[in-house]
Amino acid sequence: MNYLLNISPIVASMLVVLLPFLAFLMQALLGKKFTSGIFSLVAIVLSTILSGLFVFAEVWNATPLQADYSWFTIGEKTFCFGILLNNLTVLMQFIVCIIALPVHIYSKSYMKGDAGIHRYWMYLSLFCFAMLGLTISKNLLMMYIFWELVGFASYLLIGFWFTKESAVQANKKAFLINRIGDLGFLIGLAILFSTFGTLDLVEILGKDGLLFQEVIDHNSGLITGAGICFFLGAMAKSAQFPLHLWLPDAMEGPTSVSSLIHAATMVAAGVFLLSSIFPLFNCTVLLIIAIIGTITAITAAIFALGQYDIKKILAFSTISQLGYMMVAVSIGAWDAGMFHLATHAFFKCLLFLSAGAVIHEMAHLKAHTHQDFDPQDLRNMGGLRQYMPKTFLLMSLASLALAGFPLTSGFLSKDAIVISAFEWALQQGDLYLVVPIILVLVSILTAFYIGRLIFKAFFGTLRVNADHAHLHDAPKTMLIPMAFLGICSLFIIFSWNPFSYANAAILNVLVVNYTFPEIHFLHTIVPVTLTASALLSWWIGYNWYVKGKYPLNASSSWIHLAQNQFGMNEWMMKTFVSPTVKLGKISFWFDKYIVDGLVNGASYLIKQLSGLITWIDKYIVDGIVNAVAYLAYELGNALRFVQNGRLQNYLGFTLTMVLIGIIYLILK
Amino acid sequence: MITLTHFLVVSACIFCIGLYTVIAKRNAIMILIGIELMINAAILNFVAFSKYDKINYGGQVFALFAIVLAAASVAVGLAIILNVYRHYKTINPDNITDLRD
Amino acid sequence: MQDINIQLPSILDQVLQSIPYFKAELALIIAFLGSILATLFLDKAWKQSSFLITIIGIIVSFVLSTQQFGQPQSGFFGMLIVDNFSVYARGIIQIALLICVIFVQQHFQNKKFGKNLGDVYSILLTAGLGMNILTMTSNWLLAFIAIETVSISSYILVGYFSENKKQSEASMKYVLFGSVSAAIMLYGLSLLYGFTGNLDFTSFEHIQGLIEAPKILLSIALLFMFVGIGFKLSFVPFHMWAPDVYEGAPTPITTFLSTVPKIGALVLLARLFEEWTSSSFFFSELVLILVSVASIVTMLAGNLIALRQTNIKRMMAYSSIGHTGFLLMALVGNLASEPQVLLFYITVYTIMNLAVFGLIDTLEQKIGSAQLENYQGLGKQFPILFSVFTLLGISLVGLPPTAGFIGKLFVFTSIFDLFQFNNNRYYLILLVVGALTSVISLFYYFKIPLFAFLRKGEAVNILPTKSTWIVYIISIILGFSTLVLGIFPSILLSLFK
Amino acid sequence: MGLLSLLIFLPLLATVLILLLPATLRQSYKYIALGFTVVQFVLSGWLYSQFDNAATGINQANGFQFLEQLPWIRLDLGSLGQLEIDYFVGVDGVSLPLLVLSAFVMLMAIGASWNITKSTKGYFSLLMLLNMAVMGIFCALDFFLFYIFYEVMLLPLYFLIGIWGGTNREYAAIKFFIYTLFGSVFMLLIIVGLYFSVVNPETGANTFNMLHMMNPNNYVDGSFFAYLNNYYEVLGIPARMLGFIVLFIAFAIKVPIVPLHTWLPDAHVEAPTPVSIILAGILLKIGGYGIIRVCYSIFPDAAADANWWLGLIGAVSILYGALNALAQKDLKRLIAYSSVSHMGFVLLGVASLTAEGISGALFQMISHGFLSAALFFLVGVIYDRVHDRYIYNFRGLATHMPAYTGFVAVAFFASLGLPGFSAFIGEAFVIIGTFNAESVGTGIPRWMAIAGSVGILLSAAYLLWTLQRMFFGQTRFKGGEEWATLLTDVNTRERIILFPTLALALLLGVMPSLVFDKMNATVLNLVSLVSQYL
Repeated sequence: MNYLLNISPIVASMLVVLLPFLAFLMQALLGKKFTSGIFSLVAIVLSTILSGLFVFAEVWNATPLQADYSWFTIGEKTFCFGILLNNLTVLMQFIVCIIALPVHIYSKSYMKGDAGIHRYWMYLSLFCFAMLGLTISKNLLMMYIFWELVGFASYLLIGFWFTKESAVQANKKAFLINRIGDLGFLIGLAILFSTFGTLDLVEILGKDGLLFQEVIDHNSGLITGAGICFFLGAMAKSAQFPLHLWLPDAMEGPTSVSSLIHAATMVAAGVFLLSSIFPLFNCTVLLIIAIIGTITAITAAIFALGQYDIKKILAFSTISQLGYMMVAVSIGAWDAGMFHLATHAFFKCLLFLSAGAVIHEMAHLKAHTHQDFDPQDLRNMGGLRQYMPKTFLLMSLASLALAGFPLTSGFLSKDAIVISAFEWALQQGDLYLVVPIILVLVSILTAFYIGRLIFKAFFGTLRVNADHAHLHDAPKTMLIPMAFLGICSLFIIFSWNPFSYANAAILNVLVVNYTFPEIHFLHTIVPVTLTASALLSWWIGYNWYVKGKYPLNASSSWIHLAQNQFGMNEWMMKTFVSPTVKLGKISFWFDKYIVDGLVNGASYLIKQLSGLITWIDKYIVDGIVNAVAYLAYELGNALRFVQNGRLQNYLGFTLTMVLIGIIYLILK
Repeated sequence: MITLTHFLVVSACIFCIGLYTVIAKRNAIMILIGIELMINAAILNFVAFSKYDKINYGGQVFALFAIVLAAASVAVGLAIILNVYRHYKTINPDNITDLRD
Repeated sequence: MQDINIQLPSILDQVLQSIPYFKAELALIIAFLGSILATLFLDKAWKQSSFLITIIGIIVSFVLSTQQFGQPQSGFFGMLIVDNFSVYARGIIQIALLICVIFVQQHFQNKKFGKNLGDVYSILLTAGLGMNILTMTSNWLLAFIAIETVSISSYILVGYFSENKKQSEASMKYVLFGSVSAAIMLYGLSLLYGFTGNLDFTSFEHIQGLIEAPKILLSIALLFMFVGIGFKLSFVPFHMWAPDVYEGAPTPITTFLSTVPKIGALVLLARLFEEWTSSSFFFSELVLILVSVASIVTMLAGNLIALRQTNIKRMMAYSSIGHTGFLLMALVGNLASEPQVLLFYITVYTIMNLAVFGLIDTLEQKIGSAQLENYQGLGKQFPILFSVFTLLGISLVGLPPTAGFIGKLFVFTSIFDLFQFNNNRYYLILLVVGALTSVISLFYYFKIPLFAFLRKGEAVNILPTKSTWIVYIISIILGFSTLVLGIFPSILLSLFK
Repeated sequence: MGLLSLLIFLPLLATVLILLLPATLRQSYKYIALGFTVVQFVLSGWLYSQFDNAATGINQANGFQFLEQLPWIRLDLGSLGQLEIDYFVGVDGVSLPLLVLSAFVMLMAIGASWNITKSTKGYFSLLMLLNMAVMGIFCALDFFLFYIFYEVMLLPLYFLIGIWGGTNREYAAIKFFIYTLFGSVFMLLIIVGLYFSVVNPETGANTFNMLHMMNPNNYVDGSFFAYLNNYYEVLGIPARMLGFIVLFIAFAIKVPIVPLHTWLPDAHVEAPTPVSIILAGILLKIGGYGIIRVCYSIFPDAAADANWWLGLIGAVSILYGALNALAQKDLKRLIAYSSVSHMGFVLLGVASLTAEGISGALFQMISHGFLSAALFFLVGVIYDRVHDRYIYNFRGLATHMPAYTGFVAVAFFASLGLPGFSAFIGEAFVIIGTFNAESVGTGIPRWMAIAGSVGILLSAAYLLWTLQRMFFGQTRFKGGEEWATLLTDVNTRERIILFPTLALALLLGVMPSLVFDKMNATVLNLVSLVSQYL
């Protein structure tokens, strides 16, 4: 027994990865007959326990461990199965486990009764395997393999309801856009391989890694190219502008999947990748990352304003938050990025699960009342607070975290990023200030749109006719995981000090040397500003979305005030909200028709091109071949012409030939 | 004085006449006659050249053999043409074109 | 007169001494006389007597000629050359002739017509005689006589039966075309004689005369001379008669025409070519160019026209024209190598053609047609026959593992050797065209399996004829021998050492 | 009789046996074929297990294993020299995996032909004949022997396509034949040229031995293909380059490359499923094998000069094939074009002249071997049932035939290069190797690697699109209810064939060392052979 408990972290981490794979295999072999998903559940529970007790606890804040097992040799180069356990990787692995576990439990009742449930468990386990494998890969080739497998699992899960046309379109789109990123990754690998002759992370990026040897010019075009390529990979996976298009569409998948894959873990893999290979990036690449990250953050936040689909709002929110993390990486504070990744994973997962609960109920309502409405549309909701108080509570908590309200985990991590960004910008120069300012703006917008979601969904009255009996809180198997995630969204999990990220455990362990000095006053002013602006935006939102709907209901003494407020709202709406919403709509339109149109246009163009090439192939390339054959045939036919059966023509022909021969010889 | 050149010119003329007959005449018998003319032109050449070949008289021998062979092939030719006539009721080669591409 | 009287005894001595060298041909002559007599007297008692005599004559002649192996001699004042080359060639001719005779016998034995088959045997023997002589001579006179012997015999063979319109037409075209060619050749020979005063084309005087001759007239003379040989070999542009005659003639006669006469003419041309191209004068270059160009054009024309044929005999006529081009290429290649390459190719060609025509004959007897579309779907009915037919097609194209491939390989090899030796672009064109036409030829040779195997057709009624099986068996054996020779070419090549 | 001879001539024995058995026993033909193929497969597995990984192969006879050398034709051709043709067979790291692959694909093909009813005697005997030729090609080390097997291979294929093919089979069969023959007759001329240029150092005779042809010391000075004192030019092209080009074209037709590929879609579309399997699984590999074994090894100097163009052709083939596949509406044609695209990687990898690239190319050949075979088999499954392959005639097959869809999805994802499957290893290392080429200095620019990787993207596009169009969505067939009853899910026989194939794809994807270990020494030797001329 003792022996069993003494498994080394390496073995444990391998088990963590392999258990879900085993579950996948079992589920695949058993197929339809087996719908309970018990294998997947047990696997993820064990994985979580192992990861927590034997990996995270052992390695966290201790010496990194690594192990190599020879995999194959090609030419003179040997590739290894490598496992790298350091603070970063064990953290990531643990996060994945700890998120995946509640989602699994949640799915148990959420997906109950679905015809393809056996596939669901199979795919989910496959995903967990790939994601967990991704986290601890030491070799970039291995990481690439898991990287693509993750995308593959995501493809399967998005298209889970494959009879739905939109789902099938969405998964194709997701896979193809991810493929673009994968190609970037692959070319990045090729560059690294041709520069260093190995793909081992430690050999390249470790303390005396090849990267730091003098022969390597860190600013050479090749290294820049590699950085851009890897970033391209991260862009696709982490849905950075303009490769973010697949993520909103990916909401076609089951909500539990969205929460795990498209909110908490897989999309964060890009950030994780960039953090792992951070030393590789030079200034040029980092600047590009910063720009892209900022653009992503702001555009996605604006897009979120214009959405009515509850899941799409969350999807855009995810994109926006990923932009935050990218900025964190680009300014060198990748630890802050990872911190935000961790906190974001919890509260965003919770948001999705709550949204799932809401959608679940709305869908039930739809089924019971035989009405035709979109259960995901905010405009059909309202007043749900009364029917689903626990869900409301949890979702509000998550929203607060998302908005970065004090006492939540989001507050800490967001502050960490924004403050670092200010510090970085001040050091770099004035123009760079655009980045933190936009981040602040995004933060305000974030608070606003998430407030809007909450207000619209949970306040007011239900906007569809309903037999109220059918609306109630989610069952326990769904609520418990949500509650767990709710607890994890609080500051205490990450830091004993609710107001300063300086005490956050993650930041203290992932020691990163910032290139910029700490500026103290920012540490108070930024949180205060952010919190205040969030409150302000909520107040506006509350007035606008909740109060604004009851102007006539209030007592007369309040009317003026209400009217004033209304007037203010009007003003607000005219000068701020309406243009913002409009901008949101316009930019969504832009996103949908221009950016997405470009994608569609490109695919249209490629289809046309392929049509053209096929035409060429058929008529020109093959045409030439057939023409040669035809020519030979016709030449033979022409020669046959002489053979007309007339003897004297034969003689004449023959003698003419002789004559021509004679003339030729004479003239020669 | 009749020189070798004269013989050669005459034989060339006969040869050409024969050739013309072979190609132009629309009658198989006439073609045979043309062939005879061509052979005779050659024979004339042989005999004329043979004057300079005192040792072997190769030319004259050749001429003799050629006459014999010509006769033989003409005989065969005539027989065959007769046969053709039986089948086709014509000996105009232009009308005998069952075998063609 | 005095001179002659003195010379006469020695001349007679010489003639008498030379007779043994002529044994094989004498055997043929005796068989010829014997078969005529047998036709007249014995055939009434026993139908096959003339056939038997013919067979025996050919076999005896074969045996006698093989005895001359390894003893190069010349007789009749150098008119007759008995060397190994001619022994090989005559061996091939006689075996081919033997098979032709059997084919003829099998083909006609069931037919009811008023003519006597014995005459055909005797004529075949004379043709064989002519061929034999053609392989043994370097003298224009003898060559001309031999050619005419073969030609006249062939005319008769084609025209003898006159069963239908087509046969008579074929024979007329043959005789007229042949005679014109012979006449032109004769004129050309007369000019050559005039330039050199000598009829032996290997002799010093002859070559000396050619060197001194006026170029224009020499060109004319050479071209005229080529007309005659071209007719016999049927290379372009003297090929026009071949398709019509091959199609019109009875199949066994076509078999004969497409094989035996070509061998003799080719041997003659080989001797001429070798003798004349070994020096570097105007006429030798001319001969080389003429043969190369003829070879290239013949390969192209023959194979291209064959693409569109629907009658298998006609198609094989064009195929044999194409192969003539290849034979000419082998002849050019003969410059680089011992005659064994040429002989090998001739043998293989003969085997292939005999077998193919044997199969055509068998099928003609069975289904009464030589049209390709009538072969439709017959592959199921005659699987072995068409498998062998396909094998022969492969061999004719020149694909491994058949003898046709080895033959082509050797020819390419020898031409390549020449090319490597003097970098003449004609050789390169020969190689490329030779390779290219192999590809083209695949198209039409594979029409046979295409129709037989790939297309579906109704089962045909087999005509009630007996005893085509000898032809069939011979063809099958010959067909398989191409496979065996393809895998073990040494069997044949070691014979030609 | 050595193991290799046994491997080569076992099928011939089967052919003879099938031909001799009377038609009343026609049910036994397929069992005979199967039995012999199984034995062959076991034999090849034995060879695999006995193979010494350290053998370097390529140009040294002692680097080959299971060597057999028997004098076959010895002729004195007078002035043409002593003709020396050997029965000379052996395997090295390049040929061994392909040999095993061939045995495996043959097994699949036999399995796929289980339901053939039309003249089974001819069918199975031709199949076995083809089997012999293919094995011979991969083993032959004498150029003459190689050529003979190479040509012999064509005939059975012609008949297999021509007799058992689809509606337009005559055209497809002859087109295939003519295309290949066109390449190979000119190859014959080069073989002849090589024969004159190379002498056997032991006997002094001219030789067809490929290993002697790979040694510059065996060339006669001043001969047509000599390394030294070679002034031969044809149309301004030096002789050695000419030889390389002609041989390359001969094999490239088989690969096939753009623009010499047009026989492939036709042949595939018309061929019966088992023949498609063999065609894609084995025959295309012969092209790649020939390029490595013949073009690069015998003409390393010319290869070093020409490899930019080869890389270009490879890159063009990848993109061109993929774009064409995108536009196809016939499923089989789509897969045929995808073969063009995937085989482009082989060419690109070989041209890169890096150990990674060439290994990747070889691996890609192996992987494409059974993946394309599996794909064609899968097409055959629905074609057998409803005799239709038009993509738009099917919709929502996933609900109707779930197991089939599962197999298709796995096969599709495997061939679009999903990690974990073999195609990924092949393609990734071709890309990595090609990218590395510029650093090593083999003359292949990096953009070709990027172009190749775009091909990977496109392959995902057309395969996923097909998946979406045919398999997902609501079930709807052109043939309506009738089709719905005909389209039954994969049966046990089909599972037995598909499962090991896809499992193998997975196995090799996870453990590429199974192949790489065998070929590493050989590939390194090849690289060093060619790169000395760079």
